[in-house]
Amino acid sequence: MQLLANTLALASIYILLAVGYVVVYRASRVLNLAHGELMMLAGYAFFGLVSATPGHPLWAVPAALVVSFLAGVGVYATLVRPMAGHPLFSAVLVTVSLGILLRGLVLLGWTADILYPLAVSGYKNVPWPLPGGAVLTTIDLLSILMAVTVLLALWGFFARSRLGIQMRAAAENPLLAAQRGVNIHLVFSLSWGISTFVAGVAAILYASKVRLDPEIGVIGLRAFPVALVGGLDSLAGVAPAGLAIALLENLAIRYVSPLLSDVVPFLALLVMLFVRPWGLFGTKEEIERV
Amino acid sequence: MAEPAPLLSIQDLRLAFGGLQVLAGVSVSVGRGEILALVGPNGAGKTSLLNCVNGLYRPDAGRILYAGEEITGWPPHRVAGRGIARSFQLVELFRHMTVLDNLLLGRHIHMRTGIFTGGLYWGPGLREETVHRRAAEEVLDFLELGGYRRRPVASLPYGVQKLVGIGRALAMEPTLFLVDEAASGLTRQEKEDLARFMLRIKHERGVTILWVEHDVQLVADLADRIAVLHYGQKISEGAPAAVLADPVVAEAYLGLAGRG
Amino acid sequence: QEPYKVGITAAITGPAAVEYAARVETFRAYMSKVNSEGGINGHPIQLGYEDDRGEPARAATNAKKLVEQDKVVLLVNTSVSATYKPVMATVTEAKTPLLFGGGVCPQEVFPPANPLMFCTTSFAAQIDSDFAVRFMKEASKDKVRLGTATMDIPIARIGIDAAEAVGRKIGIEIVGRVTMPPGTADFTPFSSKLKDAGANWVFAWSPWSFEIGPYEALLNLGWQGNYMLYGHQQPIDAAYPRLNRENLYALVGASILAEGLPELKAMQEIAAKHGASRLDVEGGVAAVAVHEALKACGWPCSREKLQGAMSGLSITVKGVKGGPIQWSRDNHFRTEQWYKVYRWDSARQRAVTAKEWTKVDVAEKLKELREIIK
Amino acid sequence: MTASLLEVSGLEVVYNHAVVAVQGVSLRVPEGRLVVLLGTNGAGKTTTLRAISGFLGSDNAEITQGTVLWDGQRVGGLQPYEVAGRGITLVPEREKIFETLTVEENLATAVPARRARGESRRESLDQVFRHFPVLFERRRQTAGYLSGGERQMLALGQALLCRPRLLLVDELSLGLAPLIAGNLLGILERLRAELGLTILLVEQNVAAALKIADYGYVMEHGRIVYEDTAPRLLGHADIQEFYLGVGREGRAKSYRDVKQYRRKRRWHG
Amino acid sequence: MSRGTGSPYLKTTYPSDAALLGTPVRRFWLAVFGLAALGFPLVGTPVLMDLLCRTAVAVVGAHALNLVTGYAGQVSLGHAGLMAAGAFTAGILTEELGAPFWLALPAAVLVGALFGVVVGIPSLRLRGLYLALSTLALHFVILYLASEYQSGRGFATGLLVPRPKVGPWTLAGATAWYYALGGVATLTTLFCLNLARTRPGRAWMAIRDRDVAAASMGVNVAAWKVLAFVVSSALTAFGGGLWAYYLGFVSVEAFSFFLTVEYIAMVVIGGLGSVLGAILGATFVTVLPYAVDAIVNLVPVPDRVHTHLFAVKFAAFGLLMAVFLILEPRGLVSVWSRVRTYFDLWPFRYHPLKG
Ligand SMILES: Nc1ncnc2c1ncn2[C@@H]1O[C@H](COP(=O)(O)OP(=O)(O)OP(=O)(O)O)[C@@H](O)[C@H]1O
Ligand SMILES: Nc1ncnc2c1ncn2[C@@H]1O[C@H](COP(=O)(O)OP(=O)(O)OP(=O)(O)O)[C@@H](O)[C@H]1O
Ligand SMILES: [Mg+2]
Ligand SMILES: [Mg+2]
Repeated sequence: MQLLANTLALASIYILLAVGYVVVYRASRVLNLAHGELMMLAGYAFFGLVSATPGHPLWAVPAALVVSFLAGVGVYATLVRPMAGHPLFSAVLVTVSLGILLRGLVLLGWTADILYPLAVSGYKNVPWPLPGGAVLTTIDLLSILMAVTVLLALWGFFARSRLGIQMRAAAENPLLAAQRGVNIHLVFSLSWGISTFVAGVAAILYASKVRLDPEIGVIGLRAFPVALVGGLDSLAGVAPAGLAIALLENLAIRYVSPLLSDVVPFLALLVMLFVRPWGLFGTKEEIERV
Repeated sequence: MAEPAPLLSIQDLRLAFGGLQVLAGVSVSVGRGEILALVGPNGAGKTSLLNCVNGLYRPDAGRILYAGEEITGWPPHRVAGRGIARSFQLVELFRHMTVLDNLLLGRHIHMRTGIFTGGLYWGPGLREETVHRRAAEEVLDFLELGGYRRRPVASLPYGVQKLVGIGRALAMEPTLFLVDEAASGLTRQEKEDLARFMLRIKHERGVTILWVEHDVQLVADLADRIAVLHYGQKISEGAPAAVLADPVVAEAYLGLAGRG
Repeated sequence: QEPYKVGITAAITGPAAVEYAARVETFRAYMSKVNSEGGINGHPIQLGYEDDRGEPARAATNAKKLVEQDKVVLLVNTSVSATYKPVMATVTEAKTPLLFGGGVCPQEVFPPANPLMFCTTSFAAQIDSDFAVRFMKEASKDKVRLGTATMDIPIARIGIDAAEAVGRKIGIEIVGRVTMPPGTADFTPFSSKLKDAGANWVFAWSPWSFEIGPYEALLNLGWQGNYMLYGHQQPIDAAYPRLNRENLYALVGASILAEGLPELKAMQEIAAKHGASRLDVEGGVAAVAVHEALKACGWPCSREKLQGAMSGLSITVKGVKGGPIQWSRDNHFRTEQWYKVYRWDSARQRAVTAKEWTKVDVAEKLKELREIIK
Repeated sequence: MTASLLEVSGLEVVYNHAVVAVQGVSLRVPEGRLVVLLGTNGAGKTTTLRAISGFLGSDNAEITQGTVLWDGQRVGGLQPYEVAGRGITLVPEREKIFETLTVEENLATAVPARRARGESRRESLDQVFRHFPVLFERRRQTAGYLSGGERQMLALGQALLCRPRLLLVDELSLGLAPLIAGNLLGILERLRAELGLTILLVEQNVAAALKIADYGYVMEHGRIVYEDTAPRLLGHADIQEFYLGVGREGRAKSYRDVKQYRRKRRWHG
Repeated sequence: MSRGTGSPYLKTTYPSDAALLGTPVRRFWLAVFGLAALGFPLVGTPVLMDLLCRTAVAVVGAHALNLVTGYAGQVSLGHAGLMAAGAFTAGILTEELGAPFWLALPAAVLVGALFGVVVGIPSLRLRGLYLALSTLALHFVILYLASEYQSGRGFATGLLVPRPKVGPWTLAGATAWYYALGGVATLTTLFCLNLARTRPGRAWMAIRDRDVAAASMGVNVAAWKVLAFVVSSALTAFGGGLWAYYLGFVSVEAFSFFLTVEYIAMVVIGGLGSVLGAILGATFVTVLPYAVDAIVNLVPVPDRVHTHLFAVKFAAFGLLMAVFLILEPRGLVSVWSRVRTYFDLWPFRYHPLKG
């Protein structure tokens, strides 16, 4: 039971992070390797806001999310937009550089010390016993709730507007999409904004549950296989992939070797990739036809 | 009186994608040294047929015999190794390579250079490069592409790219040449050049040609025979004049424009 | 005045900065205090520092620069254990003394010590573990069912191996062990494995995040057992009041601020006065050692002379450690190691002593351990 | 001529900061007319059309001189989607469809430049399917697997859904079977009449194109070398010989006649 | 844009047309460069020499990555793992068997080639990022094995690798290393240049550009893909071996994923699919952090805030890299080719229209 509870809690964080990769990738085929650092930045924004306004911790949550959204749009406008049409590799590397830059800035602003926003806010993360003897904390429950909400909201958003299709079109061939009247820069900024917004949600939850330091960005890297397994351009794939990886990870820790916990799921998924080379729900990106 | 065995003989070829029957039992053969034109409406399955011969698609049923040998289901590189070259409808050149490199790649099957000889570029590696460079230059000369030698193909106009595509196939010194819409997008004048090249390829190099094309006049003038494909089936075959006069063909394929 | 040149390569940024940045700051603050008081034998200390980000390749370059180009008499390493080998390779070629002042003490400083290498920090994976395990057995009325948690770096694994071997030897039941990969995001699955294994004690010996992370996850799971970790002074000082739990034991080789000792307060003031935003005791101890070593070396001080002086040095840091750090010819760790165990008293809101300073004879202990672990 | 909807003057385009592809090109397309652009390969037709519809900043191509006036306003430095938003839609020569999307999704990407009079999206879609029934049959298929001709139909369908005022078509009958190609020219002519569409066409089926066109330009080596009304162009001797294949004697030439292996002078890049 | 090596009309044979140093001007500049390189130890400080030696090692690794990613178009994230494989092979053979370097290095190459087969096989089925993921798996597996070896054999902080010895002579000292590594990097460069302009290079590029068409031209796509991985991995492992000998140690922590990122940065910043690019990129990425350090150090700051400077350097490094990529997304070779075009065309600005 606890195993399932752990799986759900871990999966929800993975899902919240993986969504960000998917949304940006879907719209621009850019792999945002600064996603973890952008998440970290949102965490620090949250911490900064919580400490700056003592006594009003809840107010800091939407404020941090807005900052996070704007950060995403800003990153697109300043760093990614100039890369349009250039080799994707370069764009990906720009995000890597951005990650380094953000880590440096955070070090300057807050030093490398570990911070605990929840302790500052005065709230407590309390365990809730569940039927079956399992335990989840308030924040675990909140993350699960948020993951579900975010997925439903995005799904609704993309299903209702034609934006989803336009994003994929823009990703495949920005010039043609533009010639068809798609405002690609709007589409791209929006996708970056959404991506960092959701990362902000993840950051607030994670920093409240575990900790905040300039290195929490690495969990962004751990959510990356989730996005791949689901199919990098598929929102629908994120949920099953997140659950599957979290479950495999928990199983590996418990029954195989904790040491291999980050490798075992990875290997298992590779096996899956051989069966479905484009991810669980992804679309084939290359057409073999002449 | 025994007919000479055809170079390529396709027997009852069938191919489907999901529910879509692309080839529904097509039989066609191409004699040595002839130009057989394959025409038909869009989506009739012409390109798919070439893809089957060439090994890019694996037919669901049917046989493909080439020079007496069954090549059905062979991988493309093996088919190419037997001397079957092809050009593509959407060009499919190596966009970031130069024209010369594209042609030299056509020489791939005739070369032996491996990692060590290539890496040394000395002795056998160097000699082989020289020999094949000469062959590639001959093709450049033949197609009058010499001036583009060092240009990356992505920067060439469409018409030139079509020619490079033909050159790349010619560099393979094929016995059978599968041509997919070489003339689309060319002006009349360029089509005349193309016609000249194709005739020379046939006569001087003795290459057998299976040619998919939409320009009816071009096909009628150059082909020895025409086969018409319609919804995956062969609806007519024979000498150009007879086929084009066939009312079934006129209705399915030519419409009004054909007679104009 | 011609200065004493000392070089330091440290993980000032990068993933390990959490551990080391404060240490370097304290070290530097102490050095500037010495200089402000007129230096040593009338000569100032010139500190050259380089950031290695915890990357071995950068550490190698830093060492080369400091040793070959800047010609320092002493090189200090305040970084992750991965940087040790490249730095060692350089100092060995150039015959320069090397002080590990902040990270774990490597094999090379224990007897028989490499003549060039010295260590001031308290972290000694195996001996620490041995002491911790014995303490648990002693402190608990019930039978100890021990779970262990460690980060997946070779040196930490060696420490935990020792803990388990000693535990088994003295009749402790080892119920589970989790080795956590460096990128671990969520400690809950690991902790729930330990909880479900029925551990009533858990011992962790790792970089700080990997000690406190599993503990908090255990708390979230409603676990009630006792947790013992190596008490890195700076973070444990912050963690005690924040968590406010009585079952968290910290094994230390140096005092922590939360105990409220006047000597540490004074040290903190010195650090603050010279620009360190926070005090890290291990950084301070390393600085005192360098100070003492240079004093003993006199002027002029060559690398050779310094090494000789260090081999017989005894450093006392009052109020910080239970006893002196004493180096001998073949033991550059120390001849005796002192330990103390804290726990938190939530009624009084301060750290209290669970076990007073206790001496361990290093040479003997090592011999004993070698037998147990085999 | 009436006031022109599109006026290109003195256009110069440079690729890679080094290669001039088009120089001093000026052309006018009046409202509601159909204008054809002829020219040998490499003449710069594609480049001209792309310059009008806008390069994406990164194409390594730039307009170094000249202006493009659309309805009296400059569209020179605009982003392609802004150009599209003003009612200029291009059917490119290559990469004209989104290969990984299905046919239906391809059609859904088009953003109409203007509200149609009382016509819903559904209806315009039906209209496209009426013109190209094959697309309806293949609507759920991934577009990358379409045949060459089907791609062209899809691209045209997409373009029509943008409800342009000016339609730029690069190589209209590229890869289309004669039946469809003939129909298509008819469709264009009808659209022009019904919707007041203005069209600039690059087309190799010169005879058919000139029959429905009003005016034509001939490009060679990056410059406009000749322009005239369609009927006059049809009658021009050089056009007849080089674009229509009519021999000096006024008889249609056969492709077999080229068998003498005559070498023609070529201007290489 | 690749351009002619001088005018073909002045050449009388195809080899001379294809020659690398086809013109006297090129020969002249190469000679100047060569002399400067040979004479450098006379003026270089130890840090500069060390930096150049590390650049030389990086050049070998960058060439290797460039072969598989730049030429054959197969993304590999296993680079650090493969370097580790080479470094550990060398380290373990020396540590356990006392093997001399002339045995250990070839062994490293062999191990690399074997791993190349292992990573190459997924490439037959997976593409792009998904392939990258499988190569990343190899990285983890190799590091896991290495780390087990390290803790299993009690080398917690890594293994020391002694200086290579030939008979009585030991390779030691900055100058000797400089010449040795410089020579190796030059030979590797030549090898890669030659591969790129002969049949293997063309086959790889064809697969990168359009594999279906390549297959139709008779290229055995599967075999050549795997071969690309094998050659690249062997060369990578060789680079790893050099690394181990030069730095004098091996340990798992030295081969983190970040090393892979650095190598990818090298080939991208240099310009993918260009031998010159790999060299320029390797130099840029190796030297940049130190250049940043040097520049930041010029700013006088009070002693007490000195430790904060490192965060500034860290951030500045990221910023500079981002700015460079935005200004030059096609890499250093594109700067190079622009400069050349400029001089080729001078006094004109553009190629005039022909015809
Ligand atoms: N790999 C594939 N997957 C799915 N459908 C395919 C595939 N290849 C071809 N088709 C379908 O098969 C039909 C025949 O295609 P093919 O390319 O052979 O036509 P064609 O005769 O060459 O037409 P065109 O003259 O337009 O090029 C088309 O409707 C196409 O959509
Ligand atoms: N990306 C590019 N880089 C460099 N030069 C280019 C590029 N694209 C086109 N060119 C050059 O610009 C000139 C005009 O090309 P364009 O494609 O406009 O001709 P076109 O008239 O459309 O020819 P076609 O009928 O063959 O399509 C040619 O000389 C071509 O080589
Ligand atoms: Mg076709
Ligand atoms: Mg064109």
